[in-house]
Amino acid sequence: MKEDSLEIGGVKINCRLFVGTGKFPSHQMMQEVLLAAEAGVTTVALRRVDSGAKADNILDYIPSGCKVMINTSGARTADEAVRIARLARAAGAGNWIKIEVIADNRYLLPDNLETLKATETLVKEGFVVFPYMSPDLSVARRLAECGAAAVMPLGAPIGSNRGLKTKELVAIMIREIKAPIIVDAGLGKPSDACVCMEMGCAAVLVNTAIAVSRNPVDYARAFSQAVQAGRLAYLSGLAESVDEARASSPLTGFLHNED
Amino acid sequence: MKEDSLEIGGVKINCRLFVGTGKFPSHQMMQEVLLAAEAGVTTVALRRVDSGAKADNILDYIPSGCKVMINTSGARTADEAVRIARLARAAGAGNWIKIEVIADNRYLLPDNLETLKATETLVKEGFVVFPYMSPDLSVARRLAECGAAAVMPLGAPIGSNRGLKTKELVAIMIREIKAPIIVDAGLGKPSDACVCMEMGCAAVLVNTAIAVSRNPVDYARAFSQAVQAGRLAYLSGLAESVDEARASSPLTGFLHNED
Amino acid sequence: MKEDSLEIGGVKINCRLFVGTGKFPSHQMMQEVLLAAEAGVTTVALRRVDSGAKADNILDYIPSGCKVMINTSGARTADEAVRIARLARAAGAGNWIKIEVIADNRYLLPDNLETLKATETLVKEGFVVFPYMSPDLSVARRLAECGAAAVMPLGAPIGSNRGLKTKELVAIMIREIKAPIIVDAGLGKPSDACVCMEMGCAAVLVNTAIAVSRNPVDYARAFSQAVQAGRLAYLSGLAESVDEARASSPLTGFLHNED
Amino acid sequence: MKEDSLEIGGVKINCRLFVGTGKFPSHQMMQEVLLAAEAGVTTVALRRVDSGAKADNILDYIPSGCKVMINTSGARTADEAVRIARLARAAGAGNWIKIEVIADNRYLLPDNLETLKATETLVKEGFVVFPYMSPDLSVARRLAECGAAAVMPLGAPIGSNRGLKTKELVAIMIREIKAPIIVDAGLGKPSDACVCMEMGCAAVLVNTAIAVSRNPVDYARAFSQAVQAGRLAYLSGLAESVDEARASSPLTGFLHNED
Amino acid sequence: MKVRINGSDEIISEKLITLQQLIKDRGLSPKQVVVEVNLQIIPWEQWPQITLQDKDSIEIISFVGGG
Amino acid sequence: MKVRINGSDEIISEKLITLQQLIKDRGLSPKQVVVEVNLQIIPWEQWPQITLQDKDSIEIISFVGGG
Amino acid sequence: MKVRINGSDEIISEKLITLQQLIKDRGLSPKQVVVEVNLQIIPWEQWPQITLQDKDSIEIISFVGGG
Amino acid sequence: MKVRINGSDEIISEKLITLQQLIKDRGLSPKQVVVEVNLQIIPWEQWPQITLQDKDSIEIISFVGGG
Repeated sequence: MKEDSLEIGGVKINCRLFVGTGKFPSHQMMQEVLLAAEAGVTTVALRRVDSGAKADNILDYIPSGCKVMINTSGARTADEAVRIARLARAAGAGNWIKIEVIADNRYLLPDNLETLKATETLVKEGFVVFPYMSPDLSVARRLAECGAAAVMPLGAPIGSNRGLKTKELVAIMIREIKAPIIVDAGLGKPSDACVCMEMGCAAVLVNTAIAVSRNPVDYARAFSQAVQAGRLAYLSGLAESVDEARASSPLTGFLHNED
Repeated sequence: MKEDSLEIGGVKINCRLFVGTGKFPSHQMMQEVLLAAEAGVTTVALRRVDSGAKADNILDYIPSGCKVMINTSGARTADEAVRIARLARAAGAGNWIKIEVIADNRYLLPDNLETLKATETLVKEGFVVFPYMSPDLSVARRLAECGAAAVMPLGAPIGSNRGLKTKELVAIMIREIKAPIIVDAGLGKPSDACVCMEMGCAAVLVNTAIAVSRNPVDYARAFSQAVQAGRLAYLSGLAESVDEARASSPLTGFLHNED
Repeated sequence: MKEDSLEIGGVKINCRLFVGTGKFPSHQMMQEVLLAAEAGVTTVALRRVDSGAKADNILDYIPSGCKVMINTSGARTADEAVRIARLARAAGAGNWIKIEVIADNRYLLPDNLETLKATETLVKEGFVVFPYMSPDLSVARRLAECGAAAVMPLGAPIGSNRGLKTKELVAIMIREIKAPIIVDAGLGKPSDACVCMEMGCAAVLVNTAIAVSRNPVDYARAFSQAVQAGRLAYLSGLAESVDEARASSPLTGFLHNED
Repeated sequence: MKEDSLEIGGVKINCRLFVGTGKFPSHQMMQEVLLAAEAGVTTVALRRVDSGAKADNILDYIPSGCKVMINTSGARTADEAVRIARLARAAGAGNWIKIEVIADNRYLLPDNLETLKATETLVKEGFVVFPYMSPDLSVARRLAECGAAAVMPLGAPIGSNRGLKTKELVAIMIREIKAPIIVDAGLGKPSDACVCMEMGCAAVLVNTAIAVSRNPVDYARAFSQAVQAGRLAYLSGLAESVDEARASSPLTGFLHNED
Repeated sequence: MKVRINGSDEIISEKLITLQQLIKDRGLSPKQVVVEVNLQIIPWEQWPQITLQDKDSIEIISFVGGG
Repeated sequence: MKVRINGSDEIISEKLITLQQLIKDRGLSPKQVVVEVNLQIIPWEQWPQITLQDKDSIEIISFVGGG
Repeated sequence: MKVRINGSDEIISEKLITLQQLIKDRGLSPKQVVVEVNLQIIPWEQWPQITLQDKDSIEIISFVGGG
Repeated sequence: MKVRINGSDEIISEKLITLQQLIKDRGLSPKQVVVEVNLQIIPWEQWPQITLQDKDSIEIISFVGGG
């Protein structure tokens, strides 16, 4: 599958499983997970720090070859997201940005309009922009047209592990939008990720399901295998289903003397 | 995952993907698929032969290390299934038998009662018996009690590629029956197989979806990865889902001066 | 819809919603529910009684025009079910019998083989027999052939309110079996009942969802309306679905000067 | 259920089934359908007319007591939608407007941003505005805040009859938005409408499924019953589902001497 | 005299007791129950003629709500 | 005189023609249509007073079934 | 001599023919098939000793792909 | 001198204090944080030259796990 690697913003990404770094018990565990998953991309957030208690920098634990994307979590408006992106770049974290603008406290659903505004601004400033959004073809098309590197619809609310509950809308986006579609948020089981890849998603982003697992390293490895399986099935062409049965074994003329 | 290998009838099976040999364009292609899938078990059928046109024996194409199971397809009664099993053993094909007794021509659904009868007889005769059945806890329990090596409920009609349409009943069987549960028939996509394994199935048996694929070898490999992924996820413990969202990133006290 | 009434065992049943009498807070409430639902059939069970504490007889609360069917709950074998049926008839409760033979304590799933045996015996004795069963075409066919008045597959475990989780198998039974198919057990919402009727079920039997409702009378009425809606839709022919959109309004040549 | 009537824009609507007038073979048939459904609201569109071939006015066939809502189908931008709304009002069709702004030709999905713009403008001009939109909480919230009379997310693409494929997002909108939520487009079966109402939708709008039915009048009646059933179930409180079974009949101490 | 009623043994002091009496003693009415003696169903008309014997096994059953 | 009607150009021979006349010529009744001239909606009461000018853009619209 | 082979009747001219010969005539190899005569499975070692009788019912079976 | 740090007001006794010093006092290392003063991001090379003014608004940010 060498030739199938994903290229975004001039970077070649070998694994289509993206893994977030939130909620891990330790930087060490997070590192093991990223290695086990062979994650192609990871996400990191920013936060105010008042004193130097925790002296070590999470970025030092990201395996080389795992591309870092800064997410703007905490932003409630396009302006705040833009400000976080600039801070991240100034801090030397590069120019890959996951735009996450959330105004809803219960379901943490993204604000599509503010997300679109932030995308327009940051693309102009030379960022490689990955907007996290609520699946909607009209907004997805605008995001792609204004230069988003990929469009990232949610599968279900962040951290809910409910799986791909937005399949219908995501499938339409895949068919209609040229930009890569990456399902982000809500995937709880490897089979959920497999389904996304079978449909033709370019990648999936998983965090909570792995981070809160009893065995994060194995669970991450399982997701990684499932993503490969789904991608390979997509490239091979999915088997289409039929209503009735089709024999896979010879059923005729055997042992029945009347035959 | 060495320690996780499946042991049935004293045989250690390293891969939980079983692949049937029906409908392949050639024995060579079938062989490539079994190798690519690293199939732990394969199925072969019997049929009357009138002249020696096709001189080569399909059994010669089964990779060593892939256990052969003879299926009784074509049987409409327990007696016919028993007779086929004896013929197969006499022909040197070993004593692993998939009991397939079908009386329904449109959906090819198994006849649970005849299947139970055949299982009782063949177990007594020393066969290692794998009954293909319509998911029903009461029959599954009897099959297990009379010594079936595993119980094989259908996911959907044979060759339909519809996926695991019997999830509710299969999940109950997994919980209540000690014998290994192997979903057979109807799985069309790797994600279908992944779901079965995540639920705790011991293995899955796939044929049509792979044999009729545009790229049988890759599609088989995808199934194999998905089965591993699902099994590993099952062993790791599945993430449980919740209704609302749970933040995977810090959302508080950032850039909001009111905080 | 007069002409659509269901006829079973020579009895004309005007409402295709059957309602069980278990778990109601009082006979009065049960009676109100049966009246509100206009239930065509109801079920009653038998139990040992040691003293005359509760002097009134539940049968006295069944509205006239609501046919009584005795269920054999408590039976673990065909013999016990047969014995209960005879007791019921001797007690003047008529000859309509719902065969419920359960050996599984957690999911209360029926024992298809014992159920088939009891059906054969009771049909010979002149009972009108309604076997509750786990959906399996081969057993359903035998039940119909030996004279069951209807076949009653479960939708989900008794009292689980999980809905029609056995849709695939029930749909096949409807297509292949001439006897009326009545989904019994597991329906929790009126929409579940509506789906069953749209598929072509002859009726549905509901108890727990109504009896444990905050408002049993209204909830029963809702089920009754949903059953009528589903039946009428089935008779009208269901709309078939398509993948893409089809305009329901004029989209062309309006306000666009280029047109 | 008198007290449950829906009030929108000061108008009391007695039936929560809204029926569109597109695709009917004749005005007479459409009228029969509206009467059979007792539709509370209906939709009508505008189109250029070049000659007086068809002399009769569709509005003359709308039953009194069925509120007319003009839809802006054909509009590709907010400006066009606004222009159509003004034309409609000038033509004496009243001030109830369904905003339908579509830029996607294959799936006919709405353009949420243009829809929001048109809503803001028309509300200011005193229209009672019903925006048809792609389910997205952030846009729904803005629509409600700027004064939309209701928010109308799609269930599936227009005319696809695929059912409520956006359940997850619509359920969140119902929980978070104060304005009435009305599912519009894609509902193909009465059970689909029943599910929407059980969830707490204020109403549903159906057109294609009824208009293309073999028996539009009966199919409309079925939808009407299903909507009532779902609404009543919602008001009664839905039964919650459980994993295991709960006996609805006495299972203990009967005929088993060991008891 | 020892009889089995609804699955549990009971000692009955009376030498002679009819089924009629037994049911009456328990405050049960014919309308409401059906009685089986040694697997034989006894129509209530016959209750007065039936006298219990030692080791008889009796089931007294009535109707209850069920699904 | 060249006017644009429902998006397509038409040549009108008459020097003087009212909106009233135009609609009548097309066999349309006021009950049934609404007319817009150069993006201005013209109530039917005013049709007799409105005479078409060269390059006028006219929309004649009526109601149809729609979802 | 009339025998039934794989469910269809066949006339065999030879008076004496062994199972060995029958299989050979059909271009089949022992490796590849299993033979049942009158519901009895005949191991290939015995084929040379078995001569067909009138009305014998013979099944010649081999392996094929199956699910 | 009153400054706003990470959204909360703080009184700083020193008359003259550089950004360099402020960060150092808090036990933070340049590797680890990025600093914004009055919405301007200050590269760590410039920290020694920047002296805090009354009413300055300072954000000190670092990286954490996020999804």
